[in-house]
Amino acid sequence: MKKLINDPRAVVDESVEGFGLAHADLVTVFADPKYIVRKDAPVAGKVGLVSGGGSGHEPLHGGYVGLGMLDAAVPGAVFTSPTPDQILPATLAVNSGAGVVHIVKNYTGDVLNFETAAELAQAEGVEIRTVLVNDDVAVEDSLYTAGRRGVGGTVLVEKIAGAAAERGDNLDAVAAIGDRVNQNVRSMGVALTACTVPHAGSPSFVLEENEIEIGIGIHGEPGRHRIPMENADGITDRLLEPVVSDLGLTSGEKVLLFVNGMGGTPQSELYIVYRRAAQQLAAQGITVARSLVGNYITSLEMQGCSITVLRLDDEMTALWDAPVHTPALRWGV
Amino acid sequence: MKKLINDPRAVVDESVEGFGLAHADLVTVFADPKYIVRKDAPVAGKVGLVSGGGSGHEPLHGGYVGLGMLDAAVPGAVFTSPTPDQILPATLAVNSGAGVVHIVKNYTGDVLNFETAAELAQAEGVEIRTVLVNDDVAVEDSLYTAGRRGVGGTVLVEKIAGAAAERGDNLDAVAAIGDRVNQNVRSMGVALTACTVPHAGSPSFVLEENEIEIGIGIHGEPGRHRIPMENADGITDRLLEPVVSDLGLTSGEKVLLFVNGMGGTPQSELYIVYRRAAQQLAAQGITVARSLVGNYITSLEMQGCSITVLRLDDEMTALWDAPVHTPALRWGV
Amino acid sequence: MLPSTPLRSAGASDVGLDVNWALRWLTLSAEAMAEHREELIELDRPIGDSDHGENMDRGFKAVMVKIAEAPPETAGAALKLTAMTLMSKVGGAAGPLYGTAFLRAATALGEAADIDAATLASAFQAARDGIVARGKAESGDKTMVDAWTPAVDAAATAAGDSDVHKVLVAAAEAAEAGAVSTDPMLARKGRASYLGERSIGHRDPGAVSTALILRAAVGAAE
Amino acid sequence: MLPSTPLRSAGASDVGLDVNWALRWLTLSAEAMAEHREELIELDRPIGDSDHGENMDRGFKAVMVKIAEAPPETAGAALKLTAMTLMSKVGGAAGPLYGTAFLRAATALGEAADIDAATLASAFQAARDGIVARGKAESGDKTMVDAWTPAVDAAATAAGDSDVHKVLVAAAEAAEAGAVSTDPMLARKGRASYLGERSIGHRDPGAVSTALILRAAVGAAE
Ligand SMILES: Nc1ncnc2c1ncn2[C@@H]1O[C@H](COP(=O)(O)OP(=O)(O)O)[C@@H](O)[C@H]1O
Ligand SMILES: Nc1ncnc2c1ncn2[C@@H]1O[C@H](COP(=O)(O)OP(=O)(O)O)[C@@H](O)[C@H]1O
Ligand SMILES: [Mg+2]
Ligand SMILES: [Mg+2]
Ligand SMILES: [Mg+2]
Ligand SMILES: [Mg+2]
Repeated sequence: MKKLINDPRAVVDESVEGFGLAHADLVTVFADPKYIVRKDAPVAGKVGLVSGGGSGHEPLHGGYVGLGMLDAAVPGAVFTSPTPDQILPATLAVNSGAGVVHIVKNYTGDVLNFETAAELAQAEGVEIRTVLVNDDVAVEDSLYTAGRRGVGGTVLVEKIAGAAAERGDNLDAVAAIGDRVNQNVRSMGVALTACTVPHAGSPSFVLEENEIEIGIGIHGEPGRHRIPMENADGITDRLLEPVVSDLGLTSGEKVLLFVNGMGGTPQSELYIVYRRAAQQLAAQGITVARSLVGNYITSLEMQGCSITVLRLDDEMTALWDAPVHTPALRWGV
Repeated sequence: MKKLINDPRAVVDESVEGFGLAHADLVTVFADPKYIVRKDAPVAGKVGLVSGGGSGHEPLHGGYVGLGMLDAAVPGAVFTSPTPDQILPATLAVNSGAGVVHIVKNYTGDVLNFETAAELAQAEGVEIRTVLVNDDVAVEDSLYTAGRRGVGGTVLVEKIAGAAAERGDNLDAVAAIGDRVNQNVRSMGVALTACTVPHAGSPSFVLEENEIEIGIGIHGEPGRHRIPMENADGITDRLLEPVVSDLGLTSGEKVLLFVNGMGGTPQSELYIVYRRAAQQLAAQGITVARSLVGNYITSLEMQGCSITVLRLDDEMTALWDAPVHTPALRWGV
Repeated sequence: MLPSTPLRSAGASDVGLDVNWALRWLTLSAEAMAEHREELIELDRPIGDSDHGENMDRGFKAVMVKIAEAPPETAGAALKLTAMTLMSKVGGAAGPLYGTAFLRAATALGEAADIDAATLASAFQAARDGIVARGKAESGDKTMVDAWTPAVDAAATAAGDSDVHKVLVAAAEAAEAGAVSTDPMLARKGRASYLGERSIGHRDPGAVSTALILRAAVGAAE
Repeated sequence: MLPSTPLRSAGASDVGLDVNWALRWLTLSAEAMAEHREELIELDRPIGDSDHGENMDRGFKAVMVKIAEAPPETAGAALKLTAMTLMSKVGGAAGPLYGTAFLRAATALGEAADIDAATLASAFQAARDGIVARGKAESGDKTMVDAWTPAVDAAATAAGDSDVHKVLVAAAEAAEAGAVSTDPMLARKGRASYLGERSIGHRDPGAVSTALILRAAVGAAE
């Protein structure tokens, strides 16, 4: 394991501290319990947005704290959900009285910890709504399992719900638009290499030189199928097809196409994947109206990518275009 | 070699094509000869800015084409300088009559190819100035060698000279501010792992599990020293010290601190490096007035980072803050 | 894989369990988490995300610190402190689940200075029910419930003899067997469920940590 | 490492070189670049950026296409077409340097239908001077100049005999020895110079490609 770190157990502490120093104009970082808050929080009259999860997915979530997106982010240990004693103060810090939306990726740990924090916050008089993100088509959705994971769609939920909160939507409306994004977004990922959790010290799984893992999650957890290496176009087709069919996209619809890097894959390769995906969508009569390409929700240094497609309507498009000013996503301001 | 590519020889073609599709609102991509031009080029009355170099350093340079930065970028094969037959049409396409500045990283190949293109452009009546970037303190500067390489400082030269051109500075003034940035910027990098050039098929050098390469360039060319792995703080000190001392920074000065990822290193690690660098500068009474942390000039999937420090004055600071709207850098708009 | 702690032949069958037992239990649990940290990480690697050992070790280390700062005066208070600490330090799925388990057990113990066999068995039952209430896993879903449920059943049966030591041993042995029983299961809850068929053939890390904790409870009574 | 092409004993010492020789030279050069692509990449790996073989192969393949599209009528025209193509297809340091070399050589040949020994030697001289003018490397800097300079000197000496074949052989042999001579040199130009002392003990890839090209010129005259 070769990493630019000091003590493997201090990785999150030191990284978040550095993040706070680099973005002191946008965010305030609290060390213990650890959470990151928008500089001007709570914003009077505005619904607060809090997300969080295990660390190792940077820029998610801390990188999305700021105008037009999250009010607070709660980083757990690497790949480990944060705890209620972090989520609660973050929630209280961003509550202006208009209530707080928790954006939670659907993992047992995240769900349980946010659930507890929500109960505690409600006990303190804060109205809470929870938007659960579960966009990963690699996982079969079922009442009898933990259900689909939240992956790339999370970034889009945070941006669009964040814009709704910023324009003054009330608590239920912000939660509703978050849910609407979640219902219209699907993702699927691939790993070319594994990643190494600093405190674990060795890779989360082993891929042979000629193997890739289709349907990878963002925690170095294994995917659904392991197949021999293919070229970029073939891999892209494997990721895109289930996304499009699960969404039931048809000719004439407009989408946002998001090609996300897992952390260790160069941007040039993401554009090769984007090219194929855009061509395939075009061939099906689907218009790519908005695009996002880059490392936005990662798995440490994993090589690979995910493809996320969001069915757009006019309101979601306008909210996507609305100004955002965070460490990792910025436009219109 | 596991990469998200199709034909190793089509990597640049397909990647640039995907880039053009994803950013069609900002850039126009020409395929043969290959170059990328700002959508609204030539901008009447504005000095044109052209940069270029081998591919594999994305988002450099294509990602910096747009308002307030480059007018055109010329991508060569991976790690190979582009040729005059690309540079010339790019130069002509962005010439509004106010002349064109070539921003050239100091590598023999880049210098020679841009030199030829400049001659040809001048023969067609276009006034050319060249800003040579050579900020890498890992390489000893000498009249009798190829001199220092252009690395991280290039991004800052492109941003600041781009802002000067955008505000209407004339040809000599734009070149002068570019030179001023170059004179006040220094960088040094480290590799934890090597990268693999697609057409070469195997890593550019071999680092043992416990070795790192200090003073790495951005082409997978070996650095100056190979040392046993150290922790992030130790590595940061090794990179920062020569940068600060070569710049002759003293207490009371203001700087821009740029921690750059080589492509395969997670953002969380870059912030650990940033933290130490910011602390060390603060301890020396140097104020970090501006920051940039992320993958801005890369070496494919290499793991590692570089530290760049720019001594700021008020004008450079204002030009840094000026609006920019490119695929990879955007603010104020 | 599980350590088989040599048992002292049960002697003081009429002796109850007090706060000192609870503190020894937590101390031995913390030692077990530290000692088995790697093993739990390795179990979590193929069907999870390689953090269970790290999470549990971090959590129980924090419990030790809390106990040292303000030593609790009853077994119930000790378990409540443990619950709050695990809840805030473990994270992941295991944190809220174990947190709830210890909280419910603490409530079941109440202020009792001396825990008899029936109270002990009902505390285990409360712990298990708390986990099920939070995590909604059923038996056979390949989770820590598959260690807790047989442990609770065995404890209830053993409680008939009114011998706390027998209750502890029965629970620990059943939990250990329960952990082993997860090997062939197909995971339907937690992170392992994403693997579908590929989860078969691996032991559930949470079931193993449960067995370790219940085994520590035996050691604390020796 | 360098191929030693078996030489036919020089016979037609009074026969000059024409456009067909030039086209064969370029064809054999293209073949050599394809054949030695990997080797040149490997030479460029430790002291460069692993692309010299790829660059040269891409460039000479493009030369072959250009020649097929519009076959040049004189040796000078063939070399000029080569120069322009290498300039636009090779990139890196080698593209402009070889481009300049072939351009200067083409100028030196002029319209000559038949190249005599003296003209040939002076064309080599012009090529070398072009490289030095562009790249500003001196002998001993560990670049292609260390193959070209001995080749030019040997060609000048051999030209005294007015035997073009001898001139070609002398140039090729001297270039090959020159390439080998770069092994112990410390690089002072090009990418290898960044390595300082660590460049010692490696052969310069550009010097090797120069030797291959000059060896192809011999083969073309056989
Ligand atoms: N819904 C659930 N009900 C009961 N136990 C569960 C549930 N989900 C997960 N677990 C337990 O939690 C363990 C994993 O804990 P841990 O690795 O610390 O958390 P995470 O899965 O969030 O990384 C599993 O081995 C399993 O025993
Ligand atoms: N200044 C120079 N003068 C002469 N030859 C040079 C000079 N710089 C580099 N070279 C030659 O170019 C070769 C490298 O070519 P190539 O690998 O294609 O380009 P790059 O170094 O740009 O990757 C070197 O081996 C050397 O022979
Ligand atoms: Mg976890
Ligand atoms: Mg090169
Ligand atoms: Mg886990
Ligand atoms: Mg090279």
